[in-house]
Amino acid sequence: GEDQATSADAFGNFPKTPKWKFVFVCHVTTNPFFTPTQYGAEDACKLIGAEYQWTGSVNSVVAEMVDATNTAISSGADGIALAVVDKAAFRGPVDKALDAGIPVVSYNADGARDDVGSNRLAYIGQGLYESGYALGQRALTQIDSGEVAGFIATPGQLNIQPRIDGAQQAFKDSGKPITFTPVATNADVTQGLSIIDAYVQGHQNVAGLLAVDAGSTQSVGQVVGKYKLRDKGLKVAGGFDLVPETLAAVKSGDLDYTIDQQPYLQGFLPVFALYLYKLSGGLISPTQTNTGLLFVTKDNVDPYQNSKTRYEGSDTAPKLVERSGPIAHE
Amino acid sequence: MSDTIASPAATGADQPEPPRPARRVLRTATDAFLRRREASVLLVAIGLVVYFQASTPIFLTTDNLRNIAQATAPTAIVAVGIVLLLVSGEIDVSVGMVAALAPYLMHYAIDLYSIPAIPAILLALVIAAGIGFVNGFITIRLKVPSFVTTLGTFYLLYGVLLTTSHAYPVAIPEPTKGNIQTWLGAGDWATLAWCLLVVAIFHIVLTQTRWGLHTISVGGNPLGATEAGIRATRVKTGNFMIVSVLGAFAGLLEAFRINSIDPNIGGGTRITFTAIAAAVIGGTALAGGSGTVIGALLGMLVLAELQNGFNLLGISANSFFLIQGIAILASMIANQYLSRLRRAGRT
Amino acid sequence: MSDTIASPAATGADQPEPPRPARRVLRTATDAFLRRREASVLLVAIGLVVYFQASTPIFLTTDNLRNIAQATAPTAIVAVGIVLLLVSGEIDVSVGMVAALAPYLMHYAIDLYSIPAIPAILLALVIAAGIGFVNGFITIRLKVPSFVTTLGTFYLLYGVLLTTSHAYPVAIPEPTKGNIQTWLGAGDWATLAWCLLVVAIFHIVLTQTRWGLHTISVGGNPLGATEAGIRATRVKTGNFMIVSVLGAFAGLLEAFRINSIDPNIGGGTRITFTAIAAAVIGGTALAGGSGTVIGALLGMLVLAELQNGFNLLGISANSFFLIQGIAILASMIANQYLSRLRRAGRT
Amino acid sequence: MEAAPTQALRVENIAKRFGALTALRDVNLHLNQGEVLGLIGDNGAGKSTLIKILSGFHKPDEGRILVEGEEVALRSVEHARQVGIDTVYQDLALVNELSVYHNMFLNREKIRWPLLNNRLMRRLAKQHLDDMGVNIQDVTVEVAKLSGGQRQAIAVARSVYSDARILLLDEPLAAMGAKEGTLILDLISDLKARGTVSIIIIAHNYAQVLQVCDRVNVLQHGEITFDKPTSQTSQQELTDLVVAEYRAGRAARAANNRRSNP
Amino acid sequence: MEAAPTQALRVENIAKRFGALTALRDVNLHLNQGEVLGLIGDNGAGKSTLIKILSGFHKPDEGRILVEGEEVALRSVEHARQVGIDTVYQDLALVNELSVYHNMFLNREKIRWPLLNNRLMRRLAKQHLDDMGVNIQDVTVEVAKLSGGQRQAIAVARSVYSDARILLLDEPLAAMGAKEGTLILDLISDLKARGTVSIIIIAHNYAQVLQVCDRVNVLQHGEITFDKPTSQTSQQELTDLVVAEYRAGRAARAANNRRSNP
Ligand SMILES: Nc1ncnc2c1ncn2[C@@H]1O[C@H](COP(=O)(O)OP(=O)(O)OP(=O)(O)O)[C@@H](O)[C@H]1O
Ligand SMILES: Nc1ncnc2c1ncn2[C@@H]1O[C@H](COP(=O)(O)OP(=O)(O)OP(=O)(O)O)[C@@H](O)[C@H]1O
Ligand SMILES: [Mg+2]
Ligand SMILES: [Mg+2]
Repeated sequence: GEDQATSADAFGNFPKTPKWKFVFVCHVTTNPFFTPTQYGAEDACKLIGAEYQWTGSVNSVVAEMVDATNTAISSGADGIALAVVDKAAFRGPVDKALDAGIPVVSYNADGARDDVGSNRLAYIGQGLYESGYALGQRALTQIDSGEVAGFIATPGQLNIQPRIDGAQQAFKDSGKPITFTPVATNADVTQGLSIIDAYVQGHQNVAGLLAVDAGSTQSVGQVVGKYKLRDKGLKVAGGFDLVPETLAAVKSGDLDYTIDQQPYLQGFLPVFALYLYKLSGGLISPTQTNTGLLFVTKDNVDPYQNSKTRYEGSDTAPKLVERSGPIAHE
Repeated sequence: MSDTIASPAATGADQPEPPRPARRVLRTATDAFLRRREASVLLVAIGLVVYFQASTPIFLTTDNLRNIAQATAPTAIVAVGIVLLLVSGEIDVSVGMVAALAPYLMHYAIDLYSIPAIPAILLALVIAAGIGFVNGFITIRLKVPSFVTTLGTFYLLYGVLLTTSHAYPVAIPEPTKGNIQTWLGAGDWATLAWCLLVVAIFHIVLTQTRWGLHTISVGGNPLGATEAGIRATRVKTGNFMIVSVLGAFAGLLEAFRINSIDPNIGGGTRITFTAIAAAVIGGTALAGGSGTVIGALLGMLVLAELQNGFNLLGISANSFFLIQGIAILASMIANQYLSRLRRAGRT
Repeated sequence: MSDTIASPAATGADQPEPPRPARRVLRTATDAFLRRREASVLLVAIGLVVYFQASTPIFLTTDNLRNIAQATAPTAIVAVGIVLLLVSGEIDVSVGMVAALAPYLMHYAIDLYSIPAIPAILLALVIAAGIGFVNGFITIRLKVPSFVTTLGTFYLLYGVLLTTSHAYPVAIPEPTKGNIQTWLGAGDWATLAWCLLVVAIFHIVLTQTRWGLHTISVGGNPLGATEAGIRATRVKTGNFMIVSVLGAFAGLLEAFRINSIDPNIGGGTRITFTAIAAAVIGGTALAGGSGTVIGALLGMLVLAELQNGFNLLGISANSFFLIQGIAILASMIANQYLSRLRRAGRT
Repeated sequence: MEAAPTQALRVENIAKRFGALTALRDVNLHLNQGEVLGLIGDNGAGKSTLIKILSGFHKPDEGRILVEGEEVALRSVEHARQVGIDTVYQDLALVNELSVYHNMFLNREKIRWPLLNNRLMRRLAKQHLDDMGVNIQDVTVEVAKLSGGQRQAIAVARSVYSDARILLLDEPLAAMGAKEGTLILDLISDLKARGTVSIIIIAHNYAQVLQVCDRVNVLQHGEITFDKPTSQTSQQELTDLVVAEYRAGRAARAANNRRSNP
Repeated sequence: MEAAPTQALRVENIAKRFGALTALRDVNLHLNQGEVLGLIGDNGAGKSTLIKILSGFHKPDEGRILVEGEEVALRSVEHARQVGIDTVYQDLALVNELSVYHNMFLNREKIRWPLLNNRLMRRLAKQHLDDMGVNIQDVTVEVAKLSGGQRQAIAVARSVYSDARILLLDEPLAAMGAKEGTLILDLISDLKARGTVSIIIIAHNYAQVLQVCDRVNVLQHGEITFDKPTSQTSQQELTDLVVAEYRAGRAARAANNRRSNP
């Protein structure tokens, strides 16, 4: 998806610049979550005549990400956007990049809660841990006691482990008599479905089913529908991401909510932050940006379902999404 | 076959009195059972059923059995192909990608090229066969070790999958909804039925046909098989094609079952890895020359039972793996112990 | 060893005139090079260097060479162990977990039990050796196939890792910071230096010692080796221990290099998988009995070059796999072609 | 049936090199219709290599092969079989993982389409082994478990009971007991009597060779250096031939050593 | 040195079963100091099984083994070697992936600690092969590439040139050429002349057996049924022995068949 032009013309009100290359280092390069992120980066680059590279690790192997970052520095990248999924490992590479005059921002993940893990210029995104915490908090509005299971495809992997840790913390902080059990599913969605099915078989009176990755979330929706768990005392079911089956489950009421982390922004904004830094000779320094999260519920699921858009990753074509009517608010 | 008992030596082994008819029938049946290589894995699988049923009464409910069946079937189908290929002395690590790609191929054919459902499904299977053929060609004609060849095709297919699908799940094509989807995976016992059919067919192929005999020969003694005039190229390439087609078929079944075409079907190398594990647990040698299709099914059943049973018991994520690891080791040690007993106890 | 040429037959082969001294030395050197099994992979590795350097002048900069070295070294160290184990006829899929666990073991020892740095590191390696011993024991004494045994230990160790670490990365212990960390991974060329040392040692072990000869024997002809009085149990168990220790060592190096103890070092089965690929590319047979340590290093170098080169060229993830797959197939077909030329061209 | 005057097999100027080693330099040999030809020679003389060329396993570097007067370029073992050539290899070519009867019919399986006719193969296997005087309790046992002689018997039975017109037997009696060897030689005599099969036998036991062969060839230095009807030679002559060769070689080598290490 | 009156090896009531098959029922056998004992018998009689028991490879189900008057329970091949027993197996026990000289010194490698002394092994290997009249151009070649007889020569050299006190040779000459076979028999005679080694040879070629053995035992029905000094027997007697057995068996079987299929 890169622009084929060799050097950029002037775009809009901006001066002519070299064709800058921004490298995104991701911990799970092929994860569908980041499909819209890549579109966001691509669209931003198109606007300003830059190009981007999407690289890193497939299975959140930090060493591979470090290698990719080092390679980006060697190759003379003009800016780096980095998912800082480890609070120590990227300190050296980021410093090295900064020393080499390459601006670095973090996106999607920014070290640990107590330590941002690098000297990046700014963080653009919604924290994984925070989003997990939000998952739990939202569930707490519907549940006061009982058993809650949290499904995670690959325990220990840094793209999702912080989410489940966040959710667990939310329940702990609430002080309610709720037992939260993290349950491992599988990177293979088909296995995940069987595992969630089995768990539910063994825990007929489970009060809440949460999931922290796209595959597990869609499977939770399917299992709730299959056993009509809504009629059997299940109080809350929710998860992450917007794949078609998940949206269908939200629509049918099998899932109460799913969290949209607005991944498009996590690609679009870092490109602009890096671009403006380069353009202004460092005068415009990237700023902390919370890309937020959005709860998709039965009330607002329709536009997600009815329109396939590049902004959610469900389509490749750039097109205008029409909307009308009032905007929901508190 | 092959693994059968020798009759008593004529050289003076004292024969026990023949037992009375009723007991004799029973004993013959028991013997015939124990003589099978798959007997010990079956006993392990049964042992696990007993254990889990004792731990939780839900284990043997219809719902849960269906659940186990669905977790067993697709990987077992792949494992059947893997058994044939391992027996012939080769390996295929790309089959998981074929499983992921096949539903997309069907989706492209139907939704982009407006091909009707059944031909689209067949097309996906034919392309899979083509992939198997290429694997075979590069491995045998160009003499690249099959592990490396299929590692190459793994990445290649992964690239094709990602670039064409943008790593995003899509819905099952409309024209397949209804009967086709039900029969090809969504029906409660559909995957199991297909799995049993595939197992039955390839059990016969491996044990009762020339193809099977030649597969064992090229894996067991490649030089000798060639000396005997067996065309190793054809046999091995054929088995590569069988694996790919079965992989594609398993992928289609899974897509229909989970009602979504997802790039993570097969989980990359997960399905291959698990299929190899199932095959090896069932008694297939990684080094080639021997293996059983039914054993692979039982091996997969053992793995699925362990997964399902501990999930039923509600073991949480982190300790799950600990327990699963111990359980695998314990079952397999028991398995070996049983099969030693079996061999020693032959009459 | 073993793969050397036969001298001309006395039975009347016409000998060419001996060439003149200078050319003869050159020719002898070329011959000696071409005679080595690793020659063709080396040529492929060199070919890739030429290609990537032609595509981007950055490829051969010191910075980038260090990148390649750091990406090659840890997996190559594991691959060395995998070569020995594959040659002896066994496999270990748990080594990636040992790599992930070892830094935690060091961390627990130092930070929880206040053991000094060096003994703590040694303790981690000793525990790794113990894991290898258990793998060997279950495989050889209890006769569980090694793929299944190590699949069991894989899960078991994964469980231990997750339950003890809570799946959370921790910082490198204070006492190891400074010299230890620099020497054991963080230094620019430290991992490469260790890697070359390990390769050199085990190349000699495999080709020039009894251990190596016996390793080849138990893998090449298990029955024959036992008949010759070689203690297969000892040799195989030893090689299981070597793999585990090298895996732990690679894990420690990686932790020090990336300055973080991460539960995902090794990437689960990724490191095993890549190490096996490197070994097989380098000429090790999956079926046992033959392999080369230097070949595995070169195999890993080829894989790392491909990864690094296409990254330098700015290929993005999705198409990356496509290109990587094609590149692996093309290089390996070239490799086989070169090695056929090599064998045919022997004088 | 009378032996036709045509030659069942004719080999002209065959050469075969393995890298730098010349196994066969210039082999010329013929096998008459219905004849049994004994082929002898030192260890490593190239006898098995020649057999493997005739069976389509190796490709010769030079030379040509004529079967019943027609030149054929043997593409594969399968092809040679189609031409009517069947072989007992010195390494026996048994698949340890298969049973006795499957090995005995390997690649010539009895079929009841689409399945194997195991019952028939079992019966025939028992019968063949019986005819050869070889005692194997159970033909369903894996060949890996058999004794050396039992294994060889299976390989021999595989070819001898095929309907090949040309049989190549590479040391078929090496591991056979005195009794079993005698019975197999009888079988070969029977085949000869029928006159439809032409046979090349390699053996180191000259007594056996002389007992059953019509003609003897000696392979030395990659060439056939001796070709006489059995009636015109003796065990003594054959023995002298190879030992004389050895003595001469030894003397030459000794002289050579003296020259190169003065 | 004079042959002591003790027995080098004594085997009492050895039995060995493989599942339902009784390979050895009740074997009693002795080997005097410095003696060469020929062991003959049908294919599948159990000769190799007996050898593998004596070499520590198989464990007997019953019976005991005495080496130089001491009872030993052989735990492993390694253990048997320590006791002074070395074996040439019928399957040769060669590792195809290793070179000729490494095979020849397998598990008895010459060491210059910590490395192998390859140069010495190469030199000795060349020398041994030369003494046996076996022509192998290059001892660094892999044994997979050798001819049948060359392979056997390596296996034989491995044991014959060891310093074992008891040698068990299972058909050591099966694949050897006339010349090479003669030379190896000479070597064995040399060993015998020295009187320090006691040898059991299995062979199907009775002429060879009679030429070099002091005594002959016949293994039949899992027992030793015949034990005579060579001087008191002849090729004819031995042949009659096994063939008579066969004829009787055949008649019995025919009678049996008549009974069971009336
Ligand atoms: N595949 C091969 N590669 C290299 N050399 C080979 C190969 N096959 C045979 N040779 C060599 O060719 C020569 C002839 O071998 P061949 O097996 O034909 O001998 P032979 O006459 O059958 O001997 P024997 O009586 O011992 O069986 C030997 O020196 C052997 O080492
Ligand atoms: N590992 C085993 N498992 C089962 N049966 C075996 C095994 N080894 C040998 N046998 C059987 O034991 C019997 C004796 O075999 P053995 O090899 O000792 O015979 P032998 O006297 O050496 O014959 P030959 O002259 O053919 O070498 C045979 O019937 C054989 O099939
Ligand atoms: Mg030969
Ligand atoms: Mg024997």
